[in-house]
Amino acid sequence: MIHFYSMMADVDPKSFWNGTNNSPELIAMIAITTILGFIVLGFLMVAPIQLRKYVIAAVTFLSGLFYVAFYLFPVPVGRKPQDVPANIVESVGFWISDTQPVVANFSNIIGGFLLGLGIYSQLHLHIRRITRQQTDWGFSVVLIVSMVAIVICGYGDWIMRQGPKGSELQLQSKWGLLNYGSDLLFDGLLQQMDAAMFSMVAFYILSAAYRAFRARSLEATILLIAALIVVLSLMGALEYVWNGGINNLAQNDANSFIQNFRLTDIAKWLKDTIQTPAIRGIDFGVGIGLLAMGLRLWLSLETTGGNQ
Amino acid sequence: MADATTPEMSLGEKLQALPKWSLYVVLVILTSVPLFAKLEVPNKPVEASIDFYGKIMAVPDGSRILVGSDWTNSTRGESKGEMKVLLRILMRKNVKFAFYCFDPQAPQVVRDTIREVNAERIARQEKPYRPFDDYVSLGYFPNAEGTCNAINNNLLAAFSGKKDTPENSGPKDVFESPVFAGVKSVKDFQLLALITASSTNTVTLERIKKIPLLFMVTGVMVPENQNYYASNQIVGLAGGLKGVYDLEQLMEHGINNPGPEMIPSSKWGVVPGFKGALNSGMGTAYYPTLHFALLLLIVAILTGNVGMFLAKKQAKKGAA
Amino acid sequence: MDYTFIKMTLGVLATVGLYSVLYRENKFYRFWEHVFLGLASGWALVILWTETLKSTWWDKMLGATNNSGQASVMGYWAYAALLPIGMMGYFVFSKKHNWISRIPIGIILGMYSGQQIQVWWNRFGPQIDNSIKPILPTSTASFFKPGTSGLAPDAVAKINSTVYPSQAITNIIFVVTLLSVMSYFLFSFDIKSKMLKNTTTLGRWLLMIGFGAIFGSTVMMRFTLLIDRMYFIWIEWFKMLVLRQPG
Amino acid sequence: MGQQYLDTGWLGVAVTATIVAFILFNIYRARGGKELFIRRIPGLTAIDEAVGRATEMGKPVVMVPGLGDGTVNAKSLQALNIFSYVSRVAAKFATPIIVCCSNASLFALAQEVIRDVYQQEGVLDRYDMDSVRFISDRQFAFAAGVSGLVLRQQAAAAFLMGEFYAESLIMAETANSVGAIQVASSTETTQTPFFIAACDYVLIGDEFYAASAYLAKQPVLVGSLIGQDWGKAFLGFCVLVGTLVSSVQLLGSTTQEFKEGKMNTIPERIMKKSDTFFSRMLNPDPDPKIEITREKYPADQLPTPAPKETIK
Repeated sequence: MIHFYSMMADVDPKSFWNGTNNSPELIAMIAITTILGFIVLGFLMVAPIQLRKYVIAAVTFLSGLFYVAFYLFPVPVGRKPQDVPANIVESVGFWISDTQPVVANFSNIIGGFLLGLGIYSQLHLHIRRITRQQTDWGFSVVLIVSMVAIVICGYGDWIMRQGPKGSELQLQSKWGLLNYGSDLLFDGLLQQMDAAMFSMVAFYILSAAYRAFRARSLEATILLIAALIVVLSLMGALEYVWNGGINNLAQNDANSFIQNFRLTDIAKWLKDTIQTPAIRGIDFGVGIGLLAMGLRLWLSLETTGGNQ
Repeated sequence: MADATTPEMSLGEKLQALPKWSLYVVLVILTSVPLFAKLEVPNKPVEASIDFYGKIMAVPDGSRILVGSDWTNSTRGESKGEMKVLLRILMRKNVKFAFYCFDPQAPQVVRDTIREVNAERIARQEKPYRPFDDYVSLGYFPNAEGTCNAINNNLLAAFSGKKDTPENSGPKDVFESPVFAGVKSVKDFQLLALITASSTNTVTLERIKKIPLLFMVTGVMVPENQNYYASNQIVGLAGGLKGVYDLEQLMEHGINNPGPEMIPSSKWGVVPGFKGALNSGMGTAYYPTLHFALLLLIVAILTGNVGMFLAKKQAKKGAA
Repeated sequence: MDYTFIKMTLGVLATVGLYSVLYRENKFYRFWEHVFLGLASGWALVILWTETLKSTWWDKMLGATNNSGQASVMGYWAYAALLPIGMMGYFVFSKKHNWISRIPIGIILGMYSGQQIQVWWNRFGPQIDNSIKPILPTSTASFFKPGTSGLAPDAVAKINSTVYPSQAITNIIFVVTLLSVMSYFLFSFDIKSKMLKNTTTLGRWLLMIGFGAIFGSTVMMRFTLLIDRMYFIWIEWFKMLVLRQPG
Repeated sequence: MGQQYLDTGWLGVAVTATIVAFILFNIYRARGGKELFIRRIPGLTAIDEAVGRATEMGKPVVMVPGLGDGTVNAKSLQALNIFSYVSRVAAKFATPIIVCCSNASLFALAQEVIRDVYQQEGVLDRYDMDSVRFISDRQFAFAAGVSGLVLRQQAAAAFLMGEFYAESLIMAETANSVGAIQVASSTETTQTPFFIAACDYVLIGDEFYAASAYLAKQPVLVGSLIGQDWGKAFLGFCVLVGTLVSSVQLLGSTTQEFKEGKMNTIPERIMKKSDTFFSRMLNPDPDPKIEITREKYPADQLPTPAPKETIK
């Protein structure tokens, strides 16, 4: 099918930045990049103190600059597959839009590499608790055991699914111990606990509402009434009765003005006329706050940690 | 902690100091018992749901849409109902779809839901939706921001290298699937329907600008998305259990469809429903029970306030 | 005892275990809490490779070949640089070189902040557009918008495109709400002027209405999830598995 | 002209640029040593009060910088700024602190920031590496872990600040049940009502961003805050003017219609919102038929196509 061919061509035209799978030049480039990376790391370790600030600032600025350019730089109009850029401006435009998908995952990949830090902190805490027999050290054992168990089962299961017999594993009858293990730990426990924890919020909402939703001040009263109206409007049955009553008042005249007082319409009016602009008002503020924060970070204007 | 009630408390103070656990017990009972009874409650779909139904029905039969799925078992109660409604409509209209996820668990959950809906169809002698041919799983994308940018900017690059497994065969490149036949950019999809339980809703509408967006969100996200719906950043919105129930009713009765239970809308012409098809789902199952829970909440709030006023009266008396 | 039964029963036990904290913190809860934390971290380690690094780093770096072994996706060597960058994070525990850990963080934050500037208008532009509403009635034929049921489409269209006094008032309330709420979040203006003081107070009240409405619609979701849990315990597990009855 | 300018028009860029300019200009002013006024934010005094209380009771202060989206972001960073102030106070009085992190990158940063604080206070010996903890990067495991911690440690004060979602109420109610003072703030509007219901002090909306400016009194932060105010005022002004202008315009009628990049003359009709000046500015409608022909890459630079039989 021809679309497949042209499509693949759209995805990556051969360029300086890429190489064919398993091709020697690609592997060479990868090796070189990695080594260079570690050499740079080595240099950083001996970098003079006064330089540090600038290194961090520069790195931050450059990584931010990409998306700013992605936003500001004119995207070439009506680009078609396999087009060659007509001029320097266009080639930059092409480069940016071709590179964005590559850059897209950087922060998550780096974040991924950092996960080890978190796990280390957890293990450090709990292993010390066990070795020193501190209170609840038994539970620390539980934590570590379940962590190890799911790691083994999870990877075991994944490797089997990647293997030649992978597609068979869609049938439970073909499962082995590891498959059962990973299904039990993830699907049977982890997922269920997620749902359980989330559903507990319902209890907390009830107690919080009972404890705190008192008509103490004018503000509180306003909050209370608005909440009640919306809650009522969510109860289809009650809504039906109310609207029915209104309808009788209006002698079933769908165009009567009284119809505006159906519970649905009151709630809708509240939503569209007060709630929406109120939230929008907050969002404008938060949005600009975020923009400013982003700007300060990007230009390294503030010292994180509010040093004094 | 105002849990312990002491005998010498006045009625007002007692009403304000009901032990938490008693409230909890009542809540559990009220959310469990009604589930065993089959109840029907009347309902009037909100405008946002009607628009959602109208838009999704307006998608030409046999064409294709993009589906973003970003929910897991933790919001099963609402999101799964939404997903099922969407799937039922798409499958009945024979609309092909490709789905991507921003949560590592989401792809599996979607597949399970599709399996369920397929089972329904087989039970009713309808053709099931086949993986890879009728729908494609693009899998999980760790970085919502970057991926949304990429989808809008260069869809093929965003999805390149993704593989999906057809029935009885090894994994294949998703671009080999009929769903992607002739696809060049995101514009080749009729619209994007996003079922989300997280902040990916803003991430998506901030970045994907080239096709219309339909959102299916959880109850907590309704007010926020009401805002986007009002400003036409999204063209349809199904919010929470109410949204699910609305859509299930719309599937039954359609819009402006003459009949005893016609659902009127000045925005839309006559949009047919799927009378006789299996339209009732989780919305129909849970919505009645929700009433009891909400009722308890209201009672609890009122009790607290009544208690407060009684106590105030008492205090005044004491002062006098 | 089949596998499904064990699996579901464990799920129920875990649920009850976590719920038990509602009464008071206890050993049963503590047990499940630690299982939960252990599984969560373990799972994070699993998907770190299977769902994140493999597909978004390793495969992209090496490129991919389709079934027939032909190149179908090009590999991008630049990805290789990310490994050393990631490693820099681990200097955080070093007394001497901990500053190096700021570099990967700097990259993450840099990209994040760049995007803030990129998406700001996409998000707020349309909202500004929508906040501009007609506050002068274009017709005074009737105070309220007439009902449209049973009218010809063009008549409906005409009514919908006209601004009646009632709508004008609604729109004024909308704009006033928006502006007064925004004024509440002005921090650098000294609230001495009576005018500003009043608008900010008004803004706060209107905020409360907004929050009330949010509370209302959130309650729906939270209760739904509880209902779903109860459905899992009572219908899916107790009724269908223990009593072996049809749902 | 670039596609992006056809899509969003120059206006988007202009407005963003204006606000950016406002912020930078004020930062510049503030750095110039100009004393700039910012209003007292109610609820901030609570911070010192809460820490003081914890010190008396000798119980820990728990700080949660929100959930974040897998990696560290501006919101959690903002929270860290506030927390570094809190831990500064705590460090002075040797009050135990616990910072619960929901992702590893944030953990790395928090670890460093908090240690810096102790170092600057000259009490590095008081700093315990385990006082900054990675709990879990899974929302509800995180919630379970934090509540368990709060309950067992009987925290005297809890600071919940940053990006909170459904877990907000779990933590708030738990902390409330052990009688901890709570200062909370969520960048998620939808969670604010629950904090209002369950916590002692709440920072609403971008009071959260203002907070660190007020606490740290860094010229940069103060200046930026004022720049943001200008930005907000500017937006408000645009909405106001826009409303008035289009309302007046809508009273009239038009004989012109702007469509797909061209102005067409049409029979006179009443104005629609889409005809108004502001709506036209905000909704550029580029000509979709713009075509540019460029030369193509030679085929040999393209990856070899897969043989047909492998493609179904």
